[in-house]
Amino acid sequence: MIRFPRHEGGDVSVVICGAAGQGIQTVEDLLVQVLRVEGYHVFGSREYMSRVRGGNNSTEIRVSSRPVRALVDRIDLLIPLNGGVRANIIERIDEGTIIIGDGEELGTEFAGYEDQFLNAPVLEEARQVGGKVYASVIAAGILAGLFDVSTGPVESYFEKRFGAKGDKIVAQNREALDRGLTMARRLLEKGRFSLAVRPNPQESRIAVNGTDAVGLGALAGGCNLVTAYPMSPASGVLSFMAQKARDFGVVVEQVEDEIAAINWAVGGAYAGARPLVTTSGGGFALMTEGLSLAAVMEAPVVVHLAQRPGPATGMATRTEQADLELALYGGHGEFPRVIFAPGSLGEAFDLTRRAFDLASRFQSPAIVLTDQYFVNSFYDLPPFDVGRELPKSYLVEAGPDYRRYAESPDGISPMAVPGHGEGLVGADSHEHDEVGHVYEDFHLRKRMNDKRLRKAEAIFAETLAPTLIGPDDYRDLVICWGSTRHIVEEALDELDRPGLAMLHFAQVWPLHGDTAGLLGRAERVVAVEGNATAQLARLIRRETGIEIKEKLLNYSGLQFSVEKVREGLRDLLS
Amino acid sequence: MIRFPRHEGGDVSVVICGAAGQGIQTVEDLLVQVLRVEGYHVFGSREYMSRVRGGNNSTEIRVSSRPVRALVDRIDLLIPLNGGVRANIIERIDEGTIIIGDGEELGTEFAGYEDQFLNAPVLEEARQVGGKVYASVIAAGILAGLFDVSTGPVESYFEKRFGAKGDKIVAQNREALDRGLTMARRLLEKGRFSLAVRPNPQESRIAVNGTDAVGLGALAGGCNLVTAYPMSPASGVLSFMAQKARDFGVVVEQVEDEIAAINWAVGGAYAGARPLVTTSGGGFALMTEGLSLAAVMEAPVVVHLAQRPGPATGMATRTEQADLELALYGGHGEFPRVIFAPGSLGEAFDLTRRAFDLASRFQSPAIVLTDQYFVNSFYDLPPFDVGRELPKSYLVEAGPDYRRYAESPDGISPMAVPGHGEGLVGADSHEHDEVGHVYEDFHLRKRMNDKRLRKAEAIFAETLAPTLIGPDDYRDLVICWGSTRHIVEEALDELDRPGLAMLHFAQVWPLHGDTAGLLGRAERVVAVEGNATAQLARLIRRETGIEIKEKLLNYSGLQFSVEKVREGLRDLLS
Amino acid sequence: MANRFDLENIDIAWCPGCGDFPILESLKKALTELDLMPRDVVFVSGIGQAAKLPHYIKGHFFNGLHGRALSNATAIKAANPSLKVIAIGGDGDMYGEGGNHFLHTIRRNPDIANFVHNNMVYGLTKGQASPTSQVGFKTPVQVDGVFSTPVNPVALALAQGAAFVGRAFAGDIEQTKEIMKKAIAFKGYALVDILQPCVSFNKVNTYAWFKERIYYLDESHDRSDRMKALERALEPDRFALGVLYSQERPSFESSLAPYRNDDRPLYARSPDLEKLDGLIRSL
Amino acid sequence: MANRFDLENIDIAWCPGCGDFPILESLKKALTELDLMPRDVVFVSGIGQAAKLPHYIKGHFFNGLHGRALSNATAIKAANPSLKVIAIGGDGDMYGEGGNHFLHTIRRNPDIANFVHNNMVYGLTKGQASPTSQVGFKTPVQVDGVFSTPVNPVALALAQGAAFVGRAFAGDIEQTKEIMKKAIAFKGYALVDILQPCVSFNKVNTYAWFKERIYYLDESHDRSDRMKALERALEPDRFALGVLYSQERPSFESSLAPYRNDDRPLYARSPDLEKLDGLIRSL
Ligand SMILES: Cc1ncc(C[n+]2csc(CCOP(=O)(O)OP(=O)(O)O)c2C)c(N)n1
Ligand SMILES: Cc1ncc(C[n+]2csc(CCOP(=O)(O)OP(=O)(O)O)c2C)c(N)n1
Ligand code: SF4
Ligand code: SF4
Ligand SMILES: [Mg+2]
Ligand SMILES: [Mg+2]
Repeated sequence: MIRFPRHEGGDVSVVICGAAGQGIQTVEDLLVQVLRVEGYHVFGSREYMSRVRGGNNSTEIRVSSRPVRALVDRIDLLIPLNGGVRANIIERIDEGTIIIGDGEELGTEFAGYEDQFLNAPVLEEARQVGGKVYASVIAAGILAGLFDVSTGPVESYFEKRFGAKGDKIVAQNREALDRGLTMARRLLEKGRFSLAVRPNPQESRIAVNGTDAVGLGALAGGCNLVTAYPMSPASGVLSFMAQKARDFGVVVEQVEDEIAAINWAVGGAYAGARPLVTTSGGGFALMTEGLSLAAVMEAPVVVHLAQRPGPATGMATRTEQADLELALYGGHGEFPRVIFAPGSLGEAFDLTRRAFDLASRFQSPAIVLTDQYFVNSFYDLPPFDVGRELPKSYLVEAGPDYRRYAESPDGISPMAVPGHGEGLVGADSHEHDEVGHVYEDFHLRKRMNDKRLRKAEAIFAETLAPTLIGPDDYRDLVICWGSTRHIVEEALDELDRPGLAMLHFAQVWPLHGDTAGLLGRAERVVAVEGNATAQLARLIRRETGIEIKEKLLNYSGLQFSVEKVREGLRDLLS
Repeated sequence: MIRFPRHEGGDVSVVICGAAGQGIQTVEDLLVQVLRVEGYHVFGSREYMSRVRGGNNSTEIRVSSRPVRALVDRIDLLIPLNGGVRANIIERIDEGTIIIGDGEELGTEFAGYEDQFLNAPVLEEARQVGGKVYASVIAAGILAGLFDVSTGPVESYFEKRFGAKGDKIVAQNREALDRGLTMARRLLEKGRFSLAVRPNPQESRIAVNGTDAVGLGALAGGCNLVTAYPMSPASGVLSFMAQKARDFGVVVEQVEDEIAAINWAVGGAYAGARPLVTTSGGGFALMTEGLSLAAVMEAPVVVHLAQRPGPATGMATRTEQADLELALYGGHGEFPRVIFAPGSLGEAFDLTRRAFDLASRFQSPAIVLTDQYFVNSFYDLPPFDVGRELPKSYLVEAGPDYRRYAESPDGISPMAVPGHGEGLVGADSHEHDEVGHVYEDFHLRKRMNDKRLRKAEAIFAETLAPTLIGPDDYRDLVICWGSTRHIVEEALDELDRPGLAMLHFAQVWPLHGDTAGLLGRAERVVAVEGNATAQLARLIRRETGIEIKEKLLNYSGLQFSVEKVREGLRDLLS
Repeated sequence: MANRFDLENIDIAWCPGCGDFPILESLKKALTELDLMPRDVVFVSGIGQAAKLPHYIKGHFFNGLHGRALSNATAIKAANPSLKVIAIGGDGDMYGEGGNHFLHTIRRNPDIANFVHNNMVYGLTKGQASPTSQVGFKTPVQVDGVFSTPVNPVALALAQGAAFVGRAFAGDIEQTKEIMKKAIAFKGYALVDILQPCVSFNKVNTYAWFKERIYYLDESHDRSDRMKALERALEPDRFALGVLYSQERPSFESSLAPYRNDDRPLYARSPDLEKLDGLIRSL
Repeated sequence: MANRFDLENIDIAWCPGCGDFPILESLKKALTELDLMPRDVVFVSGIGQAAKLPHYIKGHFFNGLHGRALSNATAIKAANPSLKVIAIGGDGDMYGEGGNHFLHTIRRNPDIANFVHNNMVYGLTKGQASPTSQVGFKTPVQVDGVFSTPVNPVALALAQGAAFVGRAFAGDIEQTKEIMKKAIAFKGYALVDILQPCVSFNKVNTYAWFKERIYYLDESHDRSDRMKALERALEPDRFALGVLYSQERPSFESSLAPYRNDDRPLYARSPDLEKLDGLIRSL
């Protein structure tokens, strides 16, 4: 008999896979909501193909008594809703995996795994309820049953989700669920596995994904103008903001292309809005001219850049961390910018809010770099702290002789907007005089370029230090950035090697002044990056001279798993 | 009496300035053609405002018995065609400058310079010839007279230039010129200065500017498709190619925007054309998504990126070297590329040709990085050597089972084009299989990404070494790239310090493997760059770990002069 | 029925019931009836559900960036005028991201056929409004419904002097095929806007919805009268199908320098080095 | 004559005789006659000779990138609907690089006036063809003359449902001013395509050339009839001037969430933190 969790205090990793449009999302939703209410900790992550129907997608849900926040390869329970399970799932089945599926639907697909396969005639049952569409709810029922959830939360979930569709729908879903619960009992009775993860109720937990965290951070930062052209995996933030537009007074416009998106942002910022654009690499590439405009106009804009694999269309619904250099150098000419790469949902909220603050304060572009893995992954955590302080407005009233680009020691000129105060407000894409009028003078050019670049010093002073996790007196140091934080953290936990620590960069530009010192203290440094050329390591060398020779890189389109980082580091550090 | 050249064997630096549309171009043309035929060496460089009429622009022409190829601040003869001379000219007047101008037109503008000012009633004479427009030809005549040119070349110049406009025009111009020649005699008779630079006739010299050199190199490289959206300072190459389109069988299309330009290039390359796009920083920024497309499709495209100061519109007709990082990192995802930055006209020809060869051979984008100073500067030199070898075509015929992205040890797949051979040819912006069809597989992804990135090794093997100029056993080393080559060279000549050498990078990516060794041999290294953040120095540090602490940077909108480099280095090296 | 343009062993990523299937069917039939072979044709597309089509048909293919297919296609045609070039895309692809290329390709008149699967929605990115979405159409982004007036692609093409303008309905394979044949055979830029139901994300503009509003132009329609065509194009709540306008004028390629007295495609050429040497020495 | 929109001590970079001067003059007069003050107005432009105008008139100004003024302008209006927003540019700026924004701004109908100095050439970059250059127009790039059919901006706007479409001639300050006044006062997107001679680079479409081809629409013209307006717009070799079409419909800003029951511009607002806290706790 296989026991889950495999280790004392561990989690159970459930993977549900099926065709697009087949309801995996429903299973995920139901499970997460219900398990969370029951007091479990949950983590979830999706991988899906670039299609609307068919194919095969999967969701991993880890359920635990302790917080879980990272992707694992390990599959404890695999629930294939239909055939055509893809290699990336099959490869992850080990001798401890239990597969629960409908033999009728799956045919011989799991032929080699008879010992681990438990037949659950989901399809037949679904047909009895009213059609194939109920298969996913039945599957959810099975899982709910296995985790032994109480009926209260399930009922309220159904009410919330399907209530509007009428009693019949609610009833049928309820029936499908009940059948699943019953099947769960029968499956357990077979005695092939047991499931003994215990809930650990805590006060007020929320469960959000990276998209929500970025969106909420934007709202907290005072964002009131969102322009975007839909692009995976960045459009979630667009929908999120659209749905909050009325409640929070946000102008949300899906524009005709990415160039419009960034140019709206710059125009809006000029007029006093706090704009956000959300896009992915290809869209960002198109925006770089506009980013340069924001820089020369000193208009505060925030860009959410959710990375996916390139070049070009690449893998539209997959993940990668290969646009750091694009974010850093995109746009012609030279100008300061800020780039955050949150590693946790909390950081995503805080740093998106901070991006609005810094953009406004330094009148320079700020970029929040996430990726598909990050925006589509969720876990439970305490509610973000909104605090009581309103986002600071750095705007001044324009006096009669207002000069938009007045010289100042730190390069920051008081910013006014048209209509606020008596004065006139100008902005110009050319090199300009203090009022903002184009004026060709070589000394002026130098002065203005210096003024803009000088802001880099003020920005540098506000840089966040990378987060050191592990012993202070490390000998080996793993560096990483963005979405791999929790993955590396868990891998290091598992490795449990003395003298091994990690350094996570949630701000990748500018690099904090301690970077060289922190790296210098290590005997060995390994860079873990989700790209093929170790972009952060190269940047670190450029800035500190320190060459990071050991690299663990991944650019398969899927995020690193805890196991891949663990084993990769084990090899590199042995 | 002031003697020109100021030093034995030196050159005479003539600066003509006047409003846009006032005929400076004519003076420049005439002088250069005529002086060159006479056997002088000439160098010319223009700086001009972003306007069509009015303002004040200038051309510097250096005339010498020895080759001259760099911008100087020194003005020996200043010919202001009208008032409103700008500070950048006035600042360069020294006690050895002779100003020849029309007192009537200039009023009190040169009030402080009575001793150096020679009145030449150009306007009155022009009116007598037939109108103000002849002032520029009279000025040209004065200069021709001062240099004592023979009438033959002048006559043939007029015939060529104005012949089509009819005898009257030729005659009036001729008269204007004669008046200028006469004025020259009178000016010399005043005995305030003498001019004793001697011609040094050499066999077959041509005089071209950077635009011509790039255009000719493209033709030599087999370029047969040019797409562009006009943008200073890159549009010269567009016009050049348009004018040669018939003779050389080139498709030249001015498209609706830069995105179209690059996407035409990729489409054309797919079908077997050898495309060139020409643009400046802002346009290039818009093209970066398309560059990424070229990379994933492995379509050979060449981009001419003529830099000007940014950010955004910046200074549209001025110069800078601040888009190296944009050229290097522009585009999302990771892919190899080649970047040349020619320092001489010969290099511009050779490297543009080479860009076509490498792009075709490695099926990777190649970028030729110039700047406004470079494309608008000319000098005389021996004709470019076209040779006898036709540009190599790397195309294969498509067999019936042709696979566009077949695996290969060096990552280079045999390239076929539709219509050549039996097979079908595919190209895809997604990650794809060997045939080119989109296919979501994580192992395939890795293989294909590796295949593309592997080409970087082959490209690296073909990297050109930087050019070392000066003693082999240098102690101090000046590094520079692109258009500053001759400027730094002349500055070093003038400094004439033992143990001082320079290293010029005409290929800035990849960096040649000798770079670290060459820099390591120096006790002190100074980077001379036309930008504010020392982009090449940063890149060198990233690639070699060597930090270049001493920097001489210029981002005023005007190129470095020999004097500025000389004095800057003198300070830094003292 | 087997067709020479069938591609074997493919996994079509479209949703069952999608209007893209009959469009693909119509296209294969049209090409076959025109007696073209896969190696004669280059299918060019951008990104979107419609833009996946080149992966589902036998031929040369170039599947480029979202919105840029017309730029790629025109250059392919310019590089090798002997190829039949067909540019395919969705309404977002061609009229949203690619709107500027659409406008300027009409002006240029390259000899390419342009088939736009107009489903009035962004399919691939899961249901946002497209430039042709009807006013009031609700989506997760357009939560209060679409506000902007939809693009009228047919009217736009006509107003800008397009040489061939057609409209079809995916639900009618026979007629769509006929219109496609005319567009492909036409020498010049030929737009066919194809009304296409998206069964997953557009629950408003369904097969039934379209069927109620379409009608075919009959013989009495004068295809050489631009104003008449515009009248049809601007009818509210009705969609005239067929060839609205068709009048040949010189195609873009015919204007190009390399083909004045030489038919060879560009790939088959080399520069005239002697001439180049002469040019250089003249400078 | 002094005008409250005069800007002192400026060096105007336009060529003497350029049609841009009378357009500037017309605009200042129109604004003054509408009794607007410089601080009420934001002049938004891209890059080109025309696009320099905001540097020559008193008011707020935003001189952005080539081709993008309509995007900037719409966002400015959306961020602060109390501002009068006027977007200015050349034919290359608005119909070439900016073509896609032009098309989609028409659809959106923000309350901005859009004045396009249509000189049928690229002035600032020294004489290449523009999207409105006439067929046959020769330039250093179009050495064999322009081949493409020119953009017909007025027809395009009409075909896409523009709410206000006008055309003017730079040479006639009085009438241009009147048309501008109507456009500025109009609540919604108002295009005025202004025929503008470029004395330096366009030796074909001169003041005289235009004068021979223009005529003003008279009272009999029905401004609410789109088809009639299109007929005017598509006349070959003639340019009907005046307001071709004008029919108000709700403006883009009126659809925006923040202004449903709150008039304050965005700069004057802060997020409702309590509501946000509630939202977060509900997730
Ligand atoms: C530059 C860029 N922006 C955005 C996207 C994302 N994207 C892919 S397809 C698509 C729209 C699809 O709609 P449509 O063109 O109408 O095609 P459909 O799927 O409806 O057939 C978008 C926005 C992209 N791939 N590239
Ligand atoms: C992205 C970009 N591409 C190209 C340019 C160069 N450019 C500046 S103005 C202009 C065209 C000017 O023509 P038009 O818009 O008609 O204005 P005009 O000068 O005729 O008034 C171009 C191509 C630019 N500034 N930015
Ligand atoms: S999402 Fe719509 S357009 Fe796309 S394949 Fe499905 S039904 Fe067709
Ligand atoms: S170039 Fe033409 S448009 Fe520009 S200012 Fe001169 S005359 Fe006017
Ligand atoms: Mg669509
Ligand atoms: Mg123009």
